[in-house]
Amino acid sequence: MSILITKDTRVVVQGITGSVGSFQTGEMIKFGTNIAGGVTPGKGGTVIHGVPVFNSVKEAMEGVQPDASVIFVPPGFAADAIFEAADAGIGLLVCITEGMPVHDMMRVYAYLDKTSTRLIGPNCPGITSPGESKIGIMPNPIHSHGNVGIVSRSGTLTYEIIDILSKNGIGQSTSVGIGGDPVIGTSFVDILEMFENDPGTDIVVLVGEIGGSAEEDSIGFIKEMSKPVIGYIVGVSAPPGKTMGHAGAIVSTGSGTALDKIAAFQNAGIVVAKSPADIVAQVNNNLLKVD
Amino acid sequence: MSILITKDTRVVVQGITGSVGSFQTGEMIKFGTNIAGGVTPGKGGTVIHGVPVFNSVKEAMEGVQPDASVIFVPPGFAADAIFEAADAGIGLLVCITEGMPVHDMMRVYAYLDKTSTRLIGPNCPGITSPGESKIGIMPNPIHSHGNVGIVSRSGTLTYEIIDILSKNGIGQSTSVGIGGDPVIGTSFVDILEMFENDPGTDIVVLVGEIGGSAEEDSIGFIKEMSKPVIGYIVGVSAPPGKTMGHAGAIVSTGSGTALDKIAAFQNAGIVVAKSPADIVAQVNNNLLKVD
Amino acid sequence: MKLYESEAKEIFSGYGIPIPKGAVFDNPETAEEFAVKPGKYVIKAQVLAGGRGKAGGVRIAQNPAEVKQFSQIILGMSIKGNTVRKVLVEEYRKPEKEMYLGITIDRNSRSPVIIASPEGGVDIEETARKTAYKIHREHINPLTGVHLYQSRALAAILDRENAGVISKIIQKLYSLFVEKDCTLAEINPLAVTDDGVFALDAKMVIDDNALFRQDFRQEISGSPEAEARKHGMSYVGLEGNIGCIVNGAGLAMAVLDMVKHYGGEPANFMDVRAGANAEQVRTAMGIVLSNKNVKAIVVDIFGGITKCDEVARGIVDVIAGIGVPLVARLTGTNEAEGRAILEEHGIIMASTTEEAAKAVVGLVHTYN
Amino acid sequence: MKLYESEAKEIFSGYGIPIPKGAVFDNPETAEEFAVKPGKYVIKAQVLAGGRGKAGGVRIAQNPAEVKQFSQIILGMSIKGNTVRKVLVEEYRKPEKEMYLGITIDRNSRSPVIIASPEGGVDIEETARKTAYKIHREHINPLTGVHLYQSRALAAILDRENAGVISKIIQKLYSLFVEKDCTLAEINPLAVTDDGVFALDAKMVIDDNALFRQDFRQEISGSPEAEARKHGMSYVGLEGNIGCIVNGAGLAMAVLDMVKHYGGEPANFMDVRAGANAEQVRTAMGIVLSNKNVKAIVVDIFGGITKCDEVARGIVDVIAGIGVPLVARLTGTNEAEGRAILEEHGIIMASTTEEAAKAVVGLVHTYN
Repeated sequence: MSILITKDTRVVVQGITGSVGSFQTGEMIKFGTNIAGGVTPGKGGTVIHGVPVFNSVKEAMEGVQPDASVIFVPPGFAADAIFEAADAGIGLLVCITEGMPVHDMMRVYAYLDKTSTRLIGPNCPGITSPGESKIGIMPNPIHSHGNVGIVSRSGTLTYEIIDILSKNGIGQSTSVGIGGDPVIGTSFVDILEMFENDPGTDIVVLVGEIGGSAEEDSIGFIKEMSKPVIGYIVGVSAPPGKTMGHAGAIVSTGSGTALDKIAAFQNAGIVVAKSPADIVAQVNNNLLKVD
Repeated sequence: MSILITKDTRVVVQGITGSVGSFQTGEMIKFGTNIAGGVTPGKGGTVIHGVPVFNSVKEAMEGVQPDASVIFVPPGFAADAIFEAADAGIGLLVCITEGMPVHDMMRVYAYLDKTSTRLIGPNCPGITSPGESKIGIMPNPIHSHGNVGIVSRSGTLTYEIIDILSKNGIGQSTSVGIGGDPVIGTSFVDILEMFENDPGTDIVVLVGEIGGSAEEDSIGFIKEMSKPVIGYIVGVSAPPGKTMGHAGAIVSTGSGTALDKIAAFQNAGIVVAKSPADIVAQVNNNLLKVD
Repeated sequence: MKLYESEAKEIFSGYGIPIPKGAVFDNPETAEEFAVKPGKYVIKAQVLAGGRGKAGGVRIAQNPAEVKQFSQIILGMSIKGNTVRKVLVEEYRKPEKEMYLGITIDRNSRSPVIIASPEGGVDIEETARKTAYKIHREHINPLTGVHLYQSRALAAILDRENAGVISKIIQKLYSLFVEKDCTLAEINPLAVTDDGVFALDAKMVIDDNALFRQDFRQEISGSPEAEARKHGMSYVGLEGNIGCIVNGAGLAMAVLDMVKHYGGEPANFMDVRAGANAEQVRTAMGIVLSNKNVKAIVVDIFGGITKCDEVARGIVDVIAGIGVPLVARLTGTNEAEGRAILEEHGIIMASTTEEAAKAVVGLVHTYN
Repeated sequence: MKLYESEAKEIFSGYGIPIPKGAVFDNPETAEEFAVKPGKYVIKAQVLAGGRGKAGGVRIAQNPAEVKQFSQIILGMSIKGNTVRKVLVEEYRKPEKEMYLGITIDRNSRSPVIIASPEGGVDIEETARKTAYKIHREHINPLTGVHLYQSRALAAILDRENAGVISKIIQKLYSLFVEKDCTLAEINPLAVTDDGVFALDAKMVIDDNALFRQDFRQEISGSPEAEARKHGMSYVGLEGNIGCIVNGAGLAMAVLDMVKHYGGEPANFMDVRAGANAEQVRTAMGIVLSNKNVKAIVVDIFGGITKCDEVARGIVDVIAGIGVPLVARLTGTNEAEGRAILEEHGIIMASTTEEAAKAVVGLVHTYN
């Protein structure tokens, strides 16, 4: 089993004719994703990767009834793409776009908050459920199917962890990158709750980093969970006031440090791994208990 | 019984120290309304009509836990007063203010649409439940308790109808003025639904007028109702394109005429009274059936 | 409040919506001075009434010389009772395609709605009736404003080739619609010309309730409507001969309807609002009587905040000089005192709205 | 991006937030010419670093003559490594009361938050820690903006006597916070003076992600941070001596942490982003090596879109000249090809991030 997506999830790609959108659409199709169509204003009526292109999400909705949309548009147009998809009634949005202005994202969040649309991202690698579907940009070869759920604020680091787990024979139910921006659509807790309710997930790896308090905010829920959660939090070496690559990875005025987060997890009795390799060890430890 | 308000409804008055707010507060208290306090920025700590004045609705909320608020502030400040009351968590707002810009009201409506706050008005006389409570400005002496529900877009015309009903021995469960503006918080259907579910109401009088299609939009619901509804619609003499006193009372481009509305009601088999006196006759007719 | 085309175009221009080069003139000589460049010009009467074109208020000058000539003809012309005091003279832009673009308020959805049709330049109601599928409507969430995806989709419907520039025009029109508190902002036609896309006409109606925070010209006073507004009352002139003075818009409409029901014809709608005092009643009487068709007056007051004795005092103050019969119906606050005052002066009284309406219609028939 | 105080104040002034009369100068002579009116002046170093005051970068001139003298002292001064190239000279306003007003983004509520304290002019973090009850926070719905009731309530907390004008300042500060895409807009102190309320200091931080739609000065290039940004990469200088080149911010932080874990000290954070090619890797090496403290380099690439052979080619192109040892770990897309290229050039390879970190720390200890 998996969370958020399955084989049957019908996906449209917003920005399908752009270079990244087009390349990643091909990769998703190779992975087995049910790509139903794409959207690029002005390119309606054309075909790419064997799927129809529409001028608007509304037209795509009428034409191919998608359940989800993945967004590959430039940062200045990302908010509009999200509004368009939400207004068209798409239930799951995955915004890959990096560099979206935070004011745009605050408006988007306030708007979506009152709708039934779920947004993953922005600035995220998306969602992968091995054997089911992939919405996003995680490299195809690293995944293997299993019972570990992964939720992360990071991209490459997530691939690293998925890869090392797979290489060590540990498969994943679903891997979710929730995004590295300060304001994102879906939080750790939202995803943890889905993993908790997913019969296909037995253990969860949570990958956090400096900035904000998303990790601390998830502790209360983790303590209520029936499934073990392994934490891994990076950015111990980050100096205050500097953005570490991700717009959201910044220690402001002494809060949001990695050490504070690690301490908070440990004080709550949550295992914190020291490295990707240590994640493997901790997962194995816990899987023994689960079995 | 009554809808919306009872003896126990605790009311704050926004704009309590203004001349209209103060006068009407006195009238409400005389009627038996449970006035818990008032709000006027900068006048916090004072007392008027024996109730405490607060600087903000939030302070009033903490101080006297109101269930409802009635708004007597100038048109330019009405939207802000509504936002303030809604944000403070008050469940029922009655906005008396006439002359609120329609753009303000559209923003208010879009905002409230996602909350549990109900707004009656603006540009309305409010709500009166004889024997229970009154929130608004309907004259005290005209009401009498009974089983007729009244819902109206009008002010004085509503008083006239209430008065003539009372003088003819027909009491009211609740009388609601929903307001004469083109964009209002609560529609005919909302109130009709409450009357339908109110065991204290046996028959409903709906007072409509030219402009918009609120009357036509309620026909579907009226036909489903178990209780008889008497319609009364004014503005047969209104020329197109002219605002007849109420900002919402305007026949635009041939739509929203009184004759169209009356015809729509009659075609749907809904009784339309010809005058306030005729309302009395029609109500009596139907009350015979009810009994 | 309606704006003149020239006023609306000035605002459009400030928002970057392309309009033809032009200026407003109140005499033919200065109009001629403006038209120096060779080429065609349009001369348009600046009146608030519709149907200018049919009335001859819009002319195309083939050359600058004709500008003076046509301005002379149009200035002073009367269009639906409005004397033309100003003309807008514009460089002529030949429309290759005429489209419709308007934003108004949709009462049902309680939100702004953008209306667009690739067929403009004509009566949009007509298009809506005959070929409804050519009219496109897009509702806008007032909290987020118009999204790019919305203006882009509408622009593509209007004219795919010029969709980029039209999408921007839609964004700008929406901005001014909100910022200027419009209830209508309309471009008909929005035209594709060989020189680009232009708003060839412009219509703006401002929410009267928002005038307090907008900076528009003062309404020309003198009309009974303006006079009433100045005193916080609401007046609408009608075709009949029975003057009506009522407190409350709904009750006022009910009175009019009943006058009509009994075979009379109301001369006006007049809502003196809540809390009217003697002074306001006197003013209202003056405004109603400024219509020389008035043959009788009905006053119907439901006293709540309004006190019947105050109203009665206002009536008796002027009754001697009005020269037409009057029926009064006062009920509610201080009813007895009011009735006593009227009785003293021998004024005809009714006890219900229906009685009052019936009585005043009878008076007109008797006296005429 | 941080703005200089003088830049922020210019924007404040454009929004109608009162600031003392002043101007910016890069030499003492023109500063002297500005200060003609008798009275006191403030001379403030324009640097982006905090703690100007303690460093002597803010002086009060008792008279115009002192303006030149203090400008001379401050210009050229070094504050936390930043040379002062400009001073802001302002007419002095004596603060009778110093308040704090700031707007920032609250990540938890995902909305703007206005922070206000009647005790400003000091370190607000300090106030927040010691007397939290003196700090007031008001969350703003980004779809509606700041309501009057909110600015009014905050203003009354700051200074009841001047609540009207402060409420307007809050509204204006919120407008610029949104319109200029700020992540921080701060006035500390907001001062009551005998001449009214003034923003005596001004701080603005602009969302880097929104610079594309804002019209701000170009960043002074030359710094390794700016250089990296120019090439679409992300660099942060640190105190240590191990240069780090990684693709992906999370992985880069993980590498840094592991270097530290094994007893090393990273010299930098460097995210070359996804899809980095040989050229970008060469540029990244140049930027990392511009820090003369670097004693060894670790490269850690997880190939997805990024191809390991491209990265390897970038490394071998420059490896000869770098003068410090390098450990590389490449995995993912074209891993075999990449490793083959590195092997050919005898570059030390690791197969996991941990191995790479351990190895590079070992190298530093060996070579030093």
